[in-house]
Amino acid sequence: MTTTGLGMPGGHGLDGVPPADRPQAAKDYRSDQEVRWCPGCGDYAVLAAVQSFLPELGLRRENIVFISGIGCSSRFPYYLDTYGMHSVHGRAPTLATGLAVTRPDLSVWVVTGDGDALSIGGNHLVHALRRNVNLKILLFNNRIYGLTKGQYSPTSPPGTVTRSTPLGSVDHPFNPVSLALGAEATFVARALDSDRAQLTEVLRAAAEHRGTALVEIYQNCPVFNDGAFDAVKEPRARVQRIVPLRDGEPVRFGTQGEYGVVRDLRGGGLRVAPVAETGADAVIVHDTAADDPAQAFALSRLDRGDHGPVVPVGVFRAARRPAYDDLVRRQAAGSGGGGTLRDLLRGRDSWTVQPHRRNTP
Amino acid sequence: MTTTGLGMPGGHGLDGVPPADRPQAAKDYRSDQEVRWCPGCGDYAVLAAVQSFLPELGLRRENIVFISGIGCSSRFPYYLDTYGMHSVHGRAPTLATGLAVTRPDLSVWVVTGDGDALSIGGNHLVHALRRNVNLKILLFNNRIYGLTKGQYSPTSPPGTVTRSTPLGSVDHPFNPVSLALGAEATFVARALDSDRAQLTEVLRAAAEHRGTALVEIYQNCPVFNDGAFDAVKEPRARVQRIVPLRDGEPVRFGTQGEYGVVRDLRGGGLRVAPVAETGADAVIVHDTAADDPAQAFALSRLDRGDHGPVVPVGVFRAARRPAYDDLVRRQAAGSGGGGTLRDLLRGRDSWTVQPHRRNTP
Amino acid sequence: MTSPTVPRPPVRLERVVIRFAGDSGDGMQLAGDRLSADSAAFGNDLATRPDFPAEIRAPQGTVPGVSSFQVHFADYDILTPGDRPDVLVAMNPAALKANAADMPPGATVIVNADEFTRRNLQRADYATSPLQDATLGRHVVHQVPMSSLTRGALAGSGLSRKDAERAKNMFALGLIAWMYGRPTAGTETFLRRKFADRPELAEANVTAFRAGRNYGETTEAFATTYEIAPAELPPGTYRQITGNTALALGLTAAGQRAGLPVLLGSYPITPASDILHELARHKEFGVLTLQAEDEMAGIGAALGAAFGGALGVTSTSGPGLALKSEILGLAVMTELPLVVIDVQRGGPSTGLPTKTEQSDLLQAMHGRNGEAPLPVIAPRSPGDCFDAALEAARIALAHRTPVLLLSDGALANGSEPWRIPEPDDLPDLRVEFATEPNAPDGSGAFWPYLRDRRTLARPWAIPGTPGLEHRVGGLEKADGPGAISYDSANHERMVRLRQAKVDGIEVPDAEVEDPDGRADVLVLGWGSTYGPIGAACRRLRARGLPVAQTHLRHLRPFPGNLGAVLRAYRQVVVPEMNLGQLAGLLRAAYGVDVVSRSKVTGQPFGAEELADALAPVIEGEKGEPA
Amino acid sequence: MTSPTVPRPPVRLERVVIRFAGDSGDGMQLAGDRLSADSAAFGNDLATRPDFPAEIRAPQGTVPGVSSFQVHFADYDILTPGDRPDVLVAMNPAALKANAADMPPGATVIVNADEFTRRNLQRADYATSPLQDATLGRHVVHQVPMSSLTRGALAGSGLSRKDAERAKNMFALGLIAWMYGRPTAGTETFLRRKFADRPELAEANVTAFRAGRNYGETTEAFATTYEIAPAELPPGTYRQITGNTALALGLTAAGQRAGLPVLLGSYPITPASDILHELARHKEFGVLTLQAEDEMAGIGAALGAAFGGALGVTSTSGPGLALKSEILGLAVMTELPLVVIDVQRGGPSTGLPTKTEQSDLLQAMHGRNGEAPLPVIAPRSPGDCFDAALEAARIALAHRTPVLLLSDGALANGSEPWRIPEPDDLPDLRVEFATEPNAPDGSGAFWPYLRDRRTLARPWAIPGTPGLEHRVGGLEKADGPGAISYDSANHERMVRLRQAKVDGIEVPDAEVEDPDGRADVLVLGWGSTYGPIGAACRRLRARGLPVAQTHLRHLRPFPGNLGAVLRAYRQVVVPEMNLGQLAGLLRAAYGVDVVSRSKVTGQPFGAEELADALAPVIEGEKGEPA
Ligand SMILES: Cc1ncc(C[n+]2csc(CCOP(=O)(O)OP(=O)(O)O)c2C)c(N)n1
Ligand SMILES: Cc1ncc(C[n+]2csc(CCOP(=O)(O)OP(=O)(O)O)c2C)c(N)n1
Ligand code: SF4
Ligand code: SF4
Ligand SMILES: [Mg+2]
Ligand SMILES: [Mg+2]
Repeated sequence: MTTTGLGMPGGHGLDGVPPADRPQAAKDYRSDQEVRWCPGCGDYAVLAAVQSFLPELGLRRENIVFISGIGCSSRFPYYLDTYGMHSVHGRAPTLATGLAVTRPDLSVWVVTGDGDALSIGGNHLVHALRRNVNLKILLFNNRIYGLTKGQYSPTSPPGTVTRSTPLGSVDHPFNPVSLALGAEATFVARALDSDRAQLTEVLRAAAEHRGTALVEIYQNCPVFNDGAFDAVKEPRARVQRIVPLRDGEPVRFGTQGEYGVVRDLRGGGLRVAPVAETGADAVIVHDTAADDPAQAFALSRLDRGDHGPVVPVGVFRAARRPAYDDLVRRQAAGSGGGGTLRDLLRGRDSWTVQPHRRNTP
Repeated sequence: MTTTGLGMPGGHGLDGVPPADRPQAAKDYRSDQEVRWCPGCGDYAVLAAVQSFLPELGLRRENIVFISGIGCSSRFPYYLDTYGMHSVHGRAPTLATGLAVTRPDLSVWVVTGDGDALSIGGNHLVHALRRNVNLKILLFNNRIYGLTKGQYSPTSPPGTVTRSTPLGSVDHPFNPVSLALGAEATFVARALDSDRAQLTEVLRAAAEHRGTALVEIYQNCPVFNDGAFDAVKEPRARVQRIVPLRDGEPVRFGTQGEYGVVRDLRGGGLRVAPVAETGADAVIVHDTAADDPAQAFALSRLDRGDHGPVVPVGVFRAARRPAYDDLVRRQAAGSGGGGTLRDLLRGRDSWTVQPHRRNTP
Repeated sequence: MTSPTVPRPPVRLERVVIRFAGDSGDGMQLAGDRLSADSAAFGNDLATRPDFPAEIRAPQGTVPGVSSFQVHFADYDILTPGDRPDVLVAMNPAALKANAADMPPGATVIVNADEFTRRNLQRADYATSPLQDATLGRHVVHQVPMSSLTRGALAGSGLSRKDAERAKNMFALGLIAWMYGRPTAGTETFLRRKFADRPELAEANVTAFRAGRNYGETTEAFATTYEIAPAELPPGTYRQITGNTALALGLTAAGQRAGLPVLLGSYPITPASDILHELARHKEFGVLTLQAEDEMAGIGAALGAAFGGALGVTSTSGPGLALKSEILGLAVMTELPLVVIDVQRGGPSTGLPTKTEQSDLLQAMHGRNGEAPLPVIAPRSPGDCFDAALEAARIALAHRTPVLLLSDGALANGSEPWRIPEPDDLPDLRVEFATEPNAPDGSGAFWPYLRDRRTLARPWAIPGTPGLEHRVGGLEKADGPGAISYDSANHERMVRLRQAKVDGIEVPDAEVEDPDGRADVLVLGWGSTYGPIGAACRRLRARGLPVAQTHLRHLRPFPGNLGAVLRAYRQVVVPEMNLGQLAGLLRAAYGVDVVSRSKVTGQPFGAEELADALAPVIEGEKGEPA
Repeated sequence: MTSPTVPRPPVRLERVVIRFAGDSGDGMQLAGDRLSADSAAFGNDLATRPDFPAEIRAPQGTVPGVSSFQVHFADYDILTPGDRPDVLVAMNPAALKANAADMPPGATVIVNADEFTRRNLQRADYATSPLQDATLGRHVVHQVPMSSLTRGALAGSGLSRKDAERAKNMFALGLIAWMYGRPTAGTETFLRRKFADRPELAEANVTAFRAGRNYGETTEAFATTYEIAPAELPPGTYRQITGNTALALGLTAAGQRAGLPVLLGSYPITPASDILHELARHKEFGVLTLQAEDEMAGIGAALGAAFGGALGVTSTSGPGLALKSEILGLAVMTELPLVVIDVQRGGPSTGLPTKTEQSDLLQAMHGRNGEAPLPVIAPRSPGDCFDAALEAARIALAHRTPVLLLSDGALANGSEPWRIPEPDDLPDLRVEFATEPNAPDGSGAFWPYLRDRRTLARPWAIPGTPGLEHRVGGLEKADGPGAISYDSANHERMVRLRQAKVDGIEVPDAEVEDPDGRADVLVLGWGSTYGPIGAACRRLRARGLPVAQTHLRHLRPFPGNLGAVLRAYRQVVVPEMNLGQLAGLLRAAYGVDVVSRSKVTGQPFGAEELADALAPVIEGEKGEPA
């Protein structure tokens, strides 16, 4: 994977970040801190996937920064031997933005949870996405607040019984992919904690993307929301429910690809149909680079937040748009440099008082 | 317009709000405060439209509440003779939510600006939308911060030169309609300050909707962003650029309806085409009630935030989903009422200390 | 197995402190809770202190993962959960390690011997087994293979080995229950209720509990049992209550007594979340809870509801209070009733989320832009949280002001027996909404900022009231009519009126406890230090050192007699779990030279520790500053 | 038209205070700005005070819509924009109404007579015309039909009537320029530059300006002109500067002197926005500005940049500071350099956004959860904002701490001549980033919380530095290694270390000004009250009342000698634009009995008013508290 380039808008996500001088292994990214999640927590799987993926980027460890908010998942940076910051609840994207704008030589990652990113931190998330700051955001979605011991979150399905909703929640949840696309995201993907290969693929695509990349990771919380994703993870269900998205390919799934996603001419969106009925030509072809996010959005609606009827995973959108931080730097670079501090302080309307002048009050 | 009903999810927006006992006129809604916007400000037109629309609702003035944030537009409540609160920057939806949940007998309106709603207040806006609280949100979008004297806003097009962006802004803007649809909004509409009839029609639809209704109003700020909407307001341009959305009708526009919105089979979204070329059947039919917001979203992308190529106005979406406040109240109503405070305080594990027992320390 | 022994008569004790410690997953909180409940039911006075890590479940077997629960029960009225445990139940080496330093010489240690494996010792950073070396030389050590005994008891239950072992906390509880003659019916009923939908687990837990008791009875090692007689508590009906539950019940009662709906807008945060959890269960009492998207939304919803005539409440901890600052200012400006609860935890920033501290006092006082005064009150014990909630609601409703209630982690999760009040004895909090125009010029207009002459409160005119339509907001208001005013003189007047309104709130005088009237040193505290300060004063008096104690509930405004009280003593000492925040406020307000004794460890003061710190001040030369 | 008159010699004055007042749309700020610039160029010392409504443009002709600009210029070094105008230019009845009360007897009033129509009088709530009744009896009134004269002068310019009339502010300026012998080239150049792309407007404004001068020269009514000689200012090159511009330049200079990029993360808010506007223009000096989505994002970005090795800055006003509280706490915990600017305005809540106040001092000190100390400093005059910005950056960088700089509305928009420093004379702010592992055990590990022994600052190890990879965050840190620590003793140590670090920052001693050394009363202030207090002290001394003055730049930590200074005086008086916030802090810190003199009107103290308030204290019996 290349780490050189022009650092210009629309380039590679790692342009400007210096390459490593030696090959690395997953263990190079393990910090000396003991990992403190509950046994069986999905966070372990994601950590392992990231640790074995990072060497692939070929960067120097010191040029990688992970910034997190607050939540179980937000402990992530402690376990990675890179630079890191465990900030405050919901605001990691703001710190990451300030860092990315001033340091084009760093690869900046944000780790956040469904509460951190979508409840208290919703505003910063949507603004990072619209600005398209060169950040990679990993959103651990366990559909629950883990760290505060199990309240429902903005991604919990209606009716979720938790300590704060003894009679079941009544809120309609966000679909993080739809929300991101509505917020002008240039890169949105979804992955499962339990599928290392697919998660790694998505991480790779995110790292390559220049701009904000949002990766929603379905993450199991065995303690407070066990099995939240079983409906799509359970091996048999999986084939029938998971729609793998592959750029440039028709969107088909099922044991033999017997289902396809086709246009829903009544509703105006997309629907699932047996390919035998619709014919292969009716199946839409996935185009991550499309300028118009409409089809990616329509795909995101196949999962209505309740896994039903099917859940697309993979990269929904990976479109090109100049990254905010590149534009800021380009503007700064283009604004000359002729002036001296002396001139600046002097301004345009100065006058001089000569030593010899004297007046009396 | 009826104001009775069951107050049940999916009902009329004004169910539960008692009707007026006498007919009203616009002047009934004028407060004694002098209006303090700049001469020519678009806010005047919206105020006039609202003041002449409110009597039509047939409500008692005292059962109407307008809550605003901070900004020029947020002075709105002072000029209406209803109950009102001019709160803090960006957080009006939170106050409105608390009020709506506890007071089903009120018609609650939020007035906000593009900075108020989408910059500092973005999080509260998206949460109100996903919850579907029975609020009507009027978003005055002048694509500028008026009150703080003209900085660019999250809806300003890239390159906007303002006092805070002397070399032009580099942020990609939000499209408020797309953002709202991504945030699970049940009702989203767009109107122009300069078209009283269309604005009134949209206000009417919003008032009827049970749940959160977001109305984006293009509003001219003659002082800091004059003419921001001239491209679509100017009479000749208008016919070619404005796409009026009408439920159940094909989406056509132009002097003779010679243009239509059709599916863009390559990009997966929608595009504009001469009907003569595509045939009338290819033109999509607008369905505000569609469960799937995909088509409404695709429509919102016709305006890419820069009026180009065309700008749909009217109701994008008006779908049914139970309102949060109704659900909260229903849950409360259903949770019995048998218990007494005495029993509650006593709990399940109490014991009694008799007067006669004595021990020594 | 040892053979059955003839029971010996139990030894009488006044009090005992027992601490259960184990892994976060070992169920120590439950064991402690049940010991408390059974002791309460038995009639002891008691106080508890849970302590757990900030992680949900830190790595098994490590010191950071240790969770503990301390119970202090006695035959007299006690004030604290106890300084140091007389008995430590350690479920693994890490639990022993984490707690060993707290035990006084002679204390009893009961360990789950099964867990003292090489691997576990390593995880707890023990080079050699503390059961074999000199580590526990000064303690009475009982090695009980709790895991295997529990598994044994459950052989044939059909449970997996792992599930069976899970019940070992109940084994430990059974053993302690036997040693201290605790009633058992309560716990058995509780277990059957808790596991109602999994009867096999209910039976397994009951069996383990009984096995623990039987083990005590049949083992020579535990030859002695103890008796702690019921305490002489004022007659009445009692329950055990934590501070958070008491706050929630107090707020519910306040709504009922005010005849108003209650809206809690809250975002979860440790250690305040349980207030939300508890209130979420009281919908039938007109309490609505809204889990907001963040702290601003929580207080915003509460304030919106208050505008509509509800009792608006928001609950949080320090970082959340910081986020509420701006809207708190709006509440001050709009002069609407609001109760804001801050359950303080260790700071700054995320700090020590599960530990206790009193370091948000100055934030509560001053954490808003501009001159934005509001009343601040603090409860002193878990049960007192109930009364404090009612008092906060009373002030908020009567004076139309946000009120800040400062609880803390020790109160929130600590528990004590609480004498349940009769609802009719609770204060009457009814308010009158404005219904008529009030303009003094008789114009028939409504002036939302025309103040009550006595309280300086403005009228509460809620939407739905015809003729009183008006607008409020955060810009300065004209005194009286309430329209926006940029007038200089008006602003000055309003700033001073808002201050005067808060300063003029009537609060009870500070009461000083000085049993023999000989003290010339006053110890003054606020909040959860009440117990340790009281216990320390008892100890000091027992040592022959006279000392006076007063404890503040009202921190703003201060009690009217406070200046006089402070000046009546040679020396005033203020122990606080911060760097001396109240001490500074007292100096600023009264110009008296108070001495601050502060502790900022995330742990409450110990009574003995505090007594030792206070003694030199009292022993200092009379008439001279100590 | 009157006939030309022979010019009389101008009358010499030491000083004059001129106030332009008109509708928000009348261009009064511009007129005032130009008068200041021309006076500065002439060599007078000067100070200015703009005052405008919170609305962008309130309804024309009404009192709330009045905007004004006051200029004080003199032939000696002055300290304030002046208490009361010697000359009021009132462009309409509302402007007269809004300002009439401020004029001392004998003051000159120049009104735009064209605007005194029935309709405008009504709008300003005048029952009869003040030009006809006794209202202005004690003033010298000049009725000048400025609108029609301006229109007349521009007849034939091709401009519409409305556009032509717009230039009447330049007519007014021209008249004043003539009366006070101001140079005119500056304004003419300025106008041609400002309207470079609309030359017809440039010419129209220049013509109107000249017409105003000619009107003065040719009218008998203005027979007298005045001369105010240049002031004896220290030699050097000067410019006129507002506080906000000075802050922005100071920050830019700080970045240059530190050799670091500057990142300002800011959300617009009155009266702080101009800092963002100004800094947005200095990209070539390595200054990046990020208009954030809200205040949290602003400080978050600044802190993120600081983590990366930039000088992070965030600017706001009171309500915004409230929102930044939580992240400020994180900055305290992570011990990263950060400059936080609060340009204070009238509070609480939205308050009086365009007025000045000093009421955020306690918020700055205490508005965070937990014990979260940070240094607080305040500039004393517009030009001093430059030095204060450098000082804030110095402390932040050298001590690795967020620093709060408290400016206010009066400083922000007020202006004065500022002697431009040579860049090389500015302090050297270079910092050393950590580059090597530092673990004292020689393990080769990096300890991010190993402190510098002298400053207690921790190392600043920025990403990109090999071998120093580490993690920071808001949870309590182990002293030294910096890993998360829940240890009680460690927490106590860290809380006290953070406090000691701030307490130990070296700041210059407080300097007392007491010209004849006879004073036994000390007047102590902070921030923008420097001017009025200094002017009041001059007046008092002129009245024969000795008084000492000291002014604090450093509010936390206080100067080392402050306690001694305070105790050296019989009485200390603290004038503040709040309810006595600094006074309370001094009482708490030093146990001295300071007297607070506060004013909370949204307006600065007047020198005369303050002198009158101080005089009784000084006149009080020696040796007795006043
Ligand atoms: C300002 C603030 N408010 C609330 C909290 C309490 N809090 C910590 S994490 C969290 C939510 C965690 O949920 P999520 O982001 O989904 O992370 P998870 O623990 O599930 O990984 C909350 C409410 C906090 N730390 N700070
Ligand atoms: C907490 C806070 N931050 C910033 C401000 C300053 N402020 C007031 S209104 C506003 C933006 C106004 O823009 P918009 O919402 O678009 O309203 P408009 O004035 O354009 O109608 C800002 C930044 C404030 N009042 N409060
Ligand atoms: S609570 Fe859930 S999310 Fe948190 S560490 Fe435990 S299993 Fe993981
Ligand atoms: S600044 Fe713009 S938006 Fe504000 S009142 Fe004036 S014209 Fe209207
Ligand atoms: Mg979660
Ligand atoms: Mg706007």
